[in-house]
Order: sequence, then structure tokens, then C-alpha cells
Amino acid sequence: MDAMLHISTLHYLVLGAALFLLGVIGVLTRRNVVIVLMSIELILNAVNLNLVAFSRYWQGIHGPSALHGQVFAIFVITDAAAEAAVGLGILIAFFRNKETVNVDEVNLLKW
Amino acid sequence: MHGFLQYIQSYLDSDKTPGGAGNIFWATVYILLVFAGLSVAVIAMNWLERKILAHMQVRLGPMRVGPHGLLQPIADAIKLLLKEDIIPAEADALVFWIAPFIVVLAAFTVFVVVPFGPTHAITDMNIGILFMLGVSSLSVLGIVTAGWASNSHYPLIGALRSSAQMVSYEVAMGLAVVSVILMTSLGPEGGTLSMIGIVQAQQAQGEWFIFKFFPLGLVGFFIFAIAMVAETNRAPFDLPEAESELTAGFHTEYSGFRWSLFFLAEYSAMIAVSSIAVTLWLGGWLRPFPNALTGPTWDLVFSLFPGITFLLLAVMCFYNTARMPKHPLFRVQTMGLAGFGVVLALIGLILFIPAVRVRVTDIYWFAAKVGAFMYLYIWYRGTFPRYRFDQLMKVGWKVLLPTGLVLLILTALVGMRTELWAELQGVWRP
Amino acid sequence: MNPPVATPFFFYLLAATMIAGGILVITRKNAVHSAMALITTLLAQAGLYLMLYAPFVAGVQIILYAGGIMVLFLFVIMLISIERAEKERQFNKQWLVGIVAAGALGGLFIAVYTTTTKGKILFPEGQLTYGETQNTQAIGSLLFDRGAGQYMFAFEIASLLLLVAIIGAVVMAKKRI
Amino acid sequence: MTDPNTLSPLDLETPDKTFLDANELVINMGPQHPATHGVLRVILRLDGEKVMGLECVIGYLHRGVEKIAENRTYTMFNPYVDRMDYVAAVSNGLGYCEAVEKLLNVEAPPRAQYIRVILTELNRIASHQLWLGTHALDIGAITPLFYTFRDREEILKIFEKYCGARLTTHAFRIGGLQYEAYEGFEKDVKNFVNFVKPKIDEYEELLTTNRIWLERTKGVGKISGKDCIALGVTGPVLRASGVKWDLRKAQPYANYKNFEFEIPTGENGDTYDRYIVRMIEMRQSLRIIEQAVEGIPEGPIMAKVPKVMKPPVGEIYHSIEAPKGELGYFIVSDGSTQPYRIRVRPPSFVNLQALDLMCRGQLVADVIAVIGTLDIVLGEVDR
Repeated sequence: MDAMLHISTLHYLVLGAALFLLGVIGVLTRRNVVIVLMSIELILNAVNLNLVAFSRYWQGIHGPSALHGQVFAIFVITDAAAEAAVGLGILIAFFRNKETVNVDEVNLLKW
Repeated sequence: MHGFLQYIQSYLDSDKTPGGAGNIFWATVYILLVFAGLSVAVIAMNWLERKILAHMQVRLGPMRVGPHGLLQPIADAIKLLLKEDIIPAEADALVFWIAPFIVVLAAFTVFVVVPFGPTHAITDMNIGILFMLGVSSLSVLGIVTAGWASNSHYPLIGALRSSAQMVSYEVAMGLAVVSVILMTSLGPEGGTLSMIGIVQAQQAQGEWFIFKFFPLGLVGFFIFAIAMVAETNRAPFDLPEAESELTAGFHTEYSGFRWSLFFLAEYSAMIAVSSIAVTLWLGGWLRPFPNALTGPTWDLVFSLFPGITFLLLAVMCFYNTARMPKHPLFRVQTMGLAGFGVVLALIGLILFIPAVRVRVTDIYWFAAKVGAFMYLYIWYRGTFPRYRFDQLMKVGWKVLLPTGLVLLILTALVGMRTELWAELQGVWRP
Repeated sequence: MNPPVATPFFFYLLAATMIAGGILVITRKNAVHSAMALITTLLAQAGLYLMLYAPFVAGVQIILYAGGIMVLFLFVIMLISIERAEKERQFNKQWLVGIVAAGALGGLFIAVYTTTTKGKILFPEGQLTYGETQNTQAIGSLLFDRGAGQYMFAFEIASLLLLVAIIGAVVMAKKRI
Repeated sequence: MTDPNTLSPLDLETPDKTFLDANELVINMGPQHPATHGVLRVILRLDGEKVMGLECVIGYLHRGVEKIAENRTYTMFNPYVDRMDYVAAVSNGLGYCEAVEKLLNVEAPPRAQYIRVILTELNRIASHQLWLGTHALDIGAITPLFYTFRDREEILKIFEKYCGARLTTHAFRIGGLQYEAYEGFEKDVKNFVNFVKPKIDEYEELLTTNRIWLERTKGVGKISGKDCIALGVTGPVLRASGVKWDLRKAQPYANYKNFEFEIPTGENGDTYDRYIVRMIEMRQSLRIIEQAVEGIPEGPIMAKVPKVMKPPVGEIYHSIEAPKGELGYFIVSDGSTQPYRIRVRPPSFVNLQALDLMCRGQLVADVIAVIGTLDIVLGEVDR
């Protein structure tokens, strides 16, 4: 019970892992590109959660300014923004040509 | 019981915000007060907008419900609440239902960090301004989903317009805000993102940031002042709800209570962004000339303003009571206006009590500055035609954004100059 | 800075919100519903960041993720018509394989955890004695400072990445440049 | 309507099919829409916000005015014409009365002519004021509407004092006037002229150099003079495109040849030029009114017209410069008391043709501006 009430780094890691798995399932099983992209966002967020949780843990050991995890999280968010922009751009181009958002129909290298 | 009273009492002696002091009781009281105050402000704003706009347009505005239409907003509210709440058959009911709440939540949550005074804020986050910008940007989600869920062309176009508009203007807005944050870092305390910290930095540096590095502060202020009008979808940037083009934009399909939520959100968002502008550039709760006109006498004089304002309003009421037609039909209205005047006069008198006066002055000056912005909003609406969408984007991206970038660089350079000078004099600030 | 109140309660509340949101994201038919679930998840995560004394990351999460990226998502969902996508089969043929693979990954996590810990506490908490006040400044100095700015180069690369993404997105989305 | 390339004989610049052509939007604007000035229905084909083409659906206000004429005597039909362009009822009456007078070969006496000119020009100002208010409202400036309505009220008061009606005045009779100008008519008109001159400056102060107004109107809804002529567009729209064509000068009717006034023309044929042209026209109308009031002669107000009008067999086309353009009446008489056929050439109807051409490639917001700038009255379009 004590383990449940005292929130440690591990709790965050478990949560992150769960989110990560949800994201993986989404990427592997969904056909709608938009939802696949959203699942990727879920995965990135799971990573972010881990990074920030570890940053907190690291701070406890190395002092207040050991914020490397948070800096990394910010980089990941930047990355996610870039990924979303390009991914959605591709999606629009794809939709314009195929009139569908079904990822299964991306089966040609060129059309 | 005694412990509880002590708990309540303990906060009054501290100089922290309820959130900062961790005092749950006072935090709750403040939240309720802000909520109530905001609702009253929205109601008053509704009435004022109609009256001021009417007088700008050579007409009278509401005159029937209550003396000079004073009860009109309440009548409107009752009407809206009693109206049928229609959800279109083809609409996505769940999203349609949630969307107005997102908008209202975003508009109201912002007020958590608005500093009405050095201690008069629900809490003081050290990412205050970031929080405000972030949460106010969430309202666009509500607007987009509202437009989409209505499953109709006009709301959809309105939603697309507003999302594009709000996202674009947020960029310019952010740049202007960053230039202010650079300015805060020049003070003895170092840079801060906290709303209270920003006002204190202005106090410490001895000038409002609108005058800082003239004209840089002014330019930043203007960028923000334009962007905030666009951000709240008000004239001349009210394209998402352009009546003559898209009937009512994203809330075309909404009626009754849900529509009134959008209305409430729009006005609270206006107040919220005005509060940001006031906090960042106009010295927040600081009274005019806090450094030039110091001393207990001036403090006393400036702390009398709130009471005097309310007394003046009361006098206006009494004057108009005397001017009311002496006809039996108008008896109730005359009495009502006189009663309203008495209430205002009482409030004014209460505000003269020293204990109240001291606590209220800050709020008064903050509210007065925000009120000036509210007047500007109405004035814009009475004066300007509406921008077209591409022109709106052009203003946002091609005018405000480059200006903001240049402003940011110049502010940094000018700020560095001071720092270099300080270094030369051997007063290096670590 | 006061110690946070009711930490376990808020942690479990936010965690539950996140998991529920995540499940909704991958199961909803309608992309807009998925997006709204994702927004909920992201906001809950911002709350968790606050609990981890990372207010700046929380702010960035709200502004960039919830206010920026998700608006982009909604924008695109509205540009493309989703009626057809809604009527189609939602899951692809390998859905079983996908779930099994994900389950295997989860099993791997558990296996790694149990084999490495062997009863000892994996991440003993260090003592945190300070509040969040210096967080933003500390991140800023890590990113930009002359001395301590280890991530200056990475920051520049990130901005380059964003530039590339902007150009890429424009090229992709616009038919005729 | 489907293929924009084959639609119009005029050289249209078709906007390139961009962005998501799979998702072209068809929007129905009106008949219940705040900016269509009545019951006009416009079907817009949009690409994003860009107009690929549009189609007007009219007829919601059709009352069969022309058919009614065939069962009314010439005198009885007179009030009906007021109901076509109800914001410029006096002009409608003038055109009809003059057409019948031409058919009967009578002429209204000079005093009647002068009073007719005064009232018609007053009506032109009223019509332009109403146009300005609603046009500005469409573009988003709400204040000019109230200013123009305040001043239009003064004109309506003069009408009311003159003939008892404000909107559908039925001010003129075939052969002259029914009523002598009331006591103080000239003073009222002079007062009005002095009253309204600074007011027009006031409108211009609000709009003419307003940055947003300029951006919303300059280069919007451009139409060349050639296209105007090809489509039969007349009135301020034609003049704003640089064609100096005003029936008051080109084919002087009533006694317009006695007055000095300028015909304002624009250069670009865009919405801003049309605005400027109409603003100058208001001033020129005031100039005409001033001259007319100065020169009202004494004398009879009614020519000798038979009680029962039986015009000789024949046909006549008479057109006048109504506030919105050329208003023509084509009357065929079979010698009886009732016209065999009356055909009205309403300026709004013909001008509305140009809407499609003017809106191609513009944005939705511009459609509103263009509908406003065409100054259509649906009562006249549908008749």
C-alpha cells in the first residue's frame, strides 16, 4: 500500500510504458493515417513523460540544475511539431491524389 | 473551530497570493470572487457595449427594460436560458455538446494567474504568462470543434477561419510578450515569467514597459493590442463570425444556453487578453505615477479614486432620475434608477473605509486600465469595416510578425547595451 | 514552495485520464473524437509535468502540443472529408499481429524490470529540497548560456529541423508552388 | 455553370484549380442571408474561400408587375411601378409617367418638370444613402448605416410632406403632378441641401481614407468598361469603369438639359471607384437640386391629359437614369385604355448579370462586397 501512495519515478515509468504500448498498438492496427499520426504523438509523449520523470530523479541526485531530461523533452516536442507538420502535409498530398486516408492504400511508390 | 478561524486569519497577515500561501480556504474564496466578478463584468460589458455603440451611432440602445435598459442583459440572459437548446439532427451531438464548454473553460481558467493586485491573484505561477498564452490558445480547439460538429458549411468555414486566424496571431502576440520578458530581465531581480513578477519588475525599474526603450515598448504594445483583437475575434477581425458573410460563423447552429456560453467566453477572453496587456505594458495594478508622486498623501489621494468613481456614477444616476419624465408610467423606472444610484453610492461609501480602501485600490486601478481596453474594443467595432481573410493573414504574417521579430532583436540589443555599460562600470550583474 | 498536496490522488487521476484518453485515441472511429481524446491526454500529461516540478515543459506542452499541433491536426481532419473513412473498416488485417507485437514489447518491459531489480529499489528518490522557481532560468541557461549551454548546438539543429519541416510541409501540401 | 471556361463569352480568368479539388465546396448563400439584400439566392462554388463560379437564383419576389399592367389602365398602373425599386420609387414613377406622356404626345408643364427633377434627385440621394449604409454594413462597418438612415429620414420627411407617402410615393401623375408643392417646400429642400452637405463629408470621413475600407474595396469586383457594355450594365457601375454614359446627359429627358452637373467616372472599375462615383453623384444631385429650387417657375402643374387615356396604337421605349442605372419602359399600346404589354428594363436585373464575372477568382467576402456595390433591389430584379 505504501508503494501505491508514495509516487516514485517508477510510477511515471509504468505510466509511460503503458502509453507507449497504446501508441504502438494504434500505429500497428489502425488504417486511418490521421489516427496513426496521433498514435505516434502518443508514443512521443510517453517518451517525454519518461524523460521528465528521469529528469526529476536526476535532479534528486545531481542538484537542481540537472535538467537535461527536461531539455530533451523540449527537443522532443519540437521534433513532434516538425513530424506533425510534415506528416500532415504528406497526408494532404496523399488525400488529394487518392481521395482516401487509408494507410493500406499507400502501396505504390509513385502514382 | 478556533483553529479554522486562525487558518483564515493567518492568510490576511501574509503578503502572498492564496495559491502561493497554500491557503485552500482563501483560494476557494478568490476563485468564487473572480468567477462572480467576471460574470458581473460580462453583464456590465454587454450593457455598456450596446449603450456606447448606440450613442456612437446616433441612437439610444436598450431603453425599455429597466431605467436606461439597465436590466436588459438580465432579460437577455433569462431569454437565452429559457430558449430551446437545439442540436441539429446531423450534428455530432457529443462534440457539439462539449465544444462550448471547452471555450468557456479556456476563457475562465486564464484568470487563475491574472494579478489584480500584489496579493490579489488566485495564484502566482512562475510560468504565469506562458500559462495564460497557452490556456487562452486552447479556446481555438473549442471553436474548431464547434464549427465541425455543427455539420454545416457556414460554421465549418467560420471554424477554419478562426483557427487559422488565432494560430497566426498567436505568433506575433508571443513575440511581443517575449520582448517584455526580455525587459523584465534588466531589473535587479532578474527575468521572470510570473505575472506578479512582471508588474513588480515595472515597479522596480520605475517605468511601465510601454515607455521602456521608447519606442520599442510602444511598438510591442501595439503589436499585442492588434493581435489581441484578432485573437478574440472582435471587429475589425471578426471574420469567424462575420455576420454579413457567414451568418454567425462557428456558432451559427447554436442556440440558447450553449450560445450564451460562447458569448460569455468571448467577453471573458476579451477581459483576459486585456489583462495581459495591462499587466505586461501598463503596470498592472500600479497606480499612475507610483514613483513620482510618492508619500502617504499621494497614497491617500489615489486610494480615494475607487470611492469617488462610484459616487460619480451614483450622481449620474440621481441626475438622470431627476431628468426622468414625470409620468406615472415612468414611476417604477425612476424609482429603480434612484435605487441603483443609492446602491452605487453605498458601494462608494464602503470603498472609503480605510481597511477596504487599502485592499481595493490595486484592483481598482487594474480594472480601470482593463476598462479602457474594453472601451477601445467597442470603439473599434463602431469605427472599422471588417478585414478580408487574406488581408487579415497578410497583416498577421507580413506586418506584425516581421515587426515583432525586429522588435525582439532591437530590444535584446538595447537591453544588452545597458548591461555592457554596467559591465564597463564594474557593476556586473551575475 | 509548499509541498504539493494530495500527490497520489492527483497522480492517479491524471494517469487514469491519460490511459483512458490513449485508449480512446486508438479505438475511436471518428478522427475528431480521437483528436479530442488525445488533447485530454496531453493536458493531463501537462498536469503530470507540473507534479514533476517541470512547469516550463508543462507550459510548452500546453502551448505547443494542445494549442498548436492538435489544432493543426483538427485543421487537416476538417480539410479532408472523413465520412468515408468512418464507414470503412477501422483496423487493418494485421491487427492481431499488431496487438501481439505490442504485448510482446510489454512483456519485454516487465521481463527487463523483474530481472534487473531482483527485489531492490530501482530508482531510489533523491531528496528534492527546492521549488520550481528556478526551473525556467535553469533550462534557459542549459540551452543558451555561454558557459553551461551544452545544448546550444542541438538547439540550432532543432531550429534547422523546424525550418526544413516548414518547407517540407508547404511543398507537400501545395499542389502548385 | 459547371465548366467555367465555356460559360461566358467574356474572357474570364479562371482561377486555377488548387489545393483540394476533391473537396470543392458548394455553398448556398441566401435566400435567407443577411447580406443578399432581400431574397437573392446565390449558389457559390468555392475552392477553399475562392469563388470558382456562382449562379444567381432569382424570382422569390416575383409579383408579375408587368402582367398586372395588362389588366390596368395607364393611370391605375402608375402606383405599381413604385413597388419595383422601392428605394427609388420616385424615379420609377418618373420613367413611367414620361413614357406614357411620350406615347400620348403630351408634355408636362415646366413647373411640374422642375418639381419632378427635385424629387427625383432627392430620391437618388436617398437611394445612394441606403446603398452606402447597407454596403458598408456588409463590409463590416456598422456605423455608416445609422448615419445614412438618419439623413435619409430628412428626405423621406420631405416626401411625406409633399405627397403623404414616404417610401412608395406615387408622386407623379401622367401629364404632370397631382399636388402643388406645399407651403415651404423650397425652404425645406434648401435646408436639406445645406444639412446634408456636411453629412456626406461625414460619411467620407468614416470611409474614404479608412485603411481597411480601401483594402476591402480597391481591386475588388473589377469589371472593364467593355465587359460592362457587353453585359448591358449601366449606371454608376458602368461609369466607375470609365464609360461616361449618363442618360441625363446622353438622352436628356425631363428638363435635365437645363442644369449644370458633372458625370463622375472612375478608372479601375472596382468597388472603390463605384463608391467614389456614387459619393460624387450625391454631391452632383445636390447641385442639380440647388439649381432647380432656384429656378422653379410659376405656372400650371398638369398638362391637358384626357380623363380616359387612350394612347394611339404604337409602341414606345423610354428610359431614364435611375439611381441604379438605365430604367427603361417599353410600352405597346393597342389603342385601348389598357396597355397591350409593358416591359420594364430594370437596372438591377441587368446589372446582376455581371455578378458572376465580377466575383470569379475573388473570395467569399468579396461576393458580399460586390453584391453590395452592384446596388441591387430585389423588388426590381424579380418585379
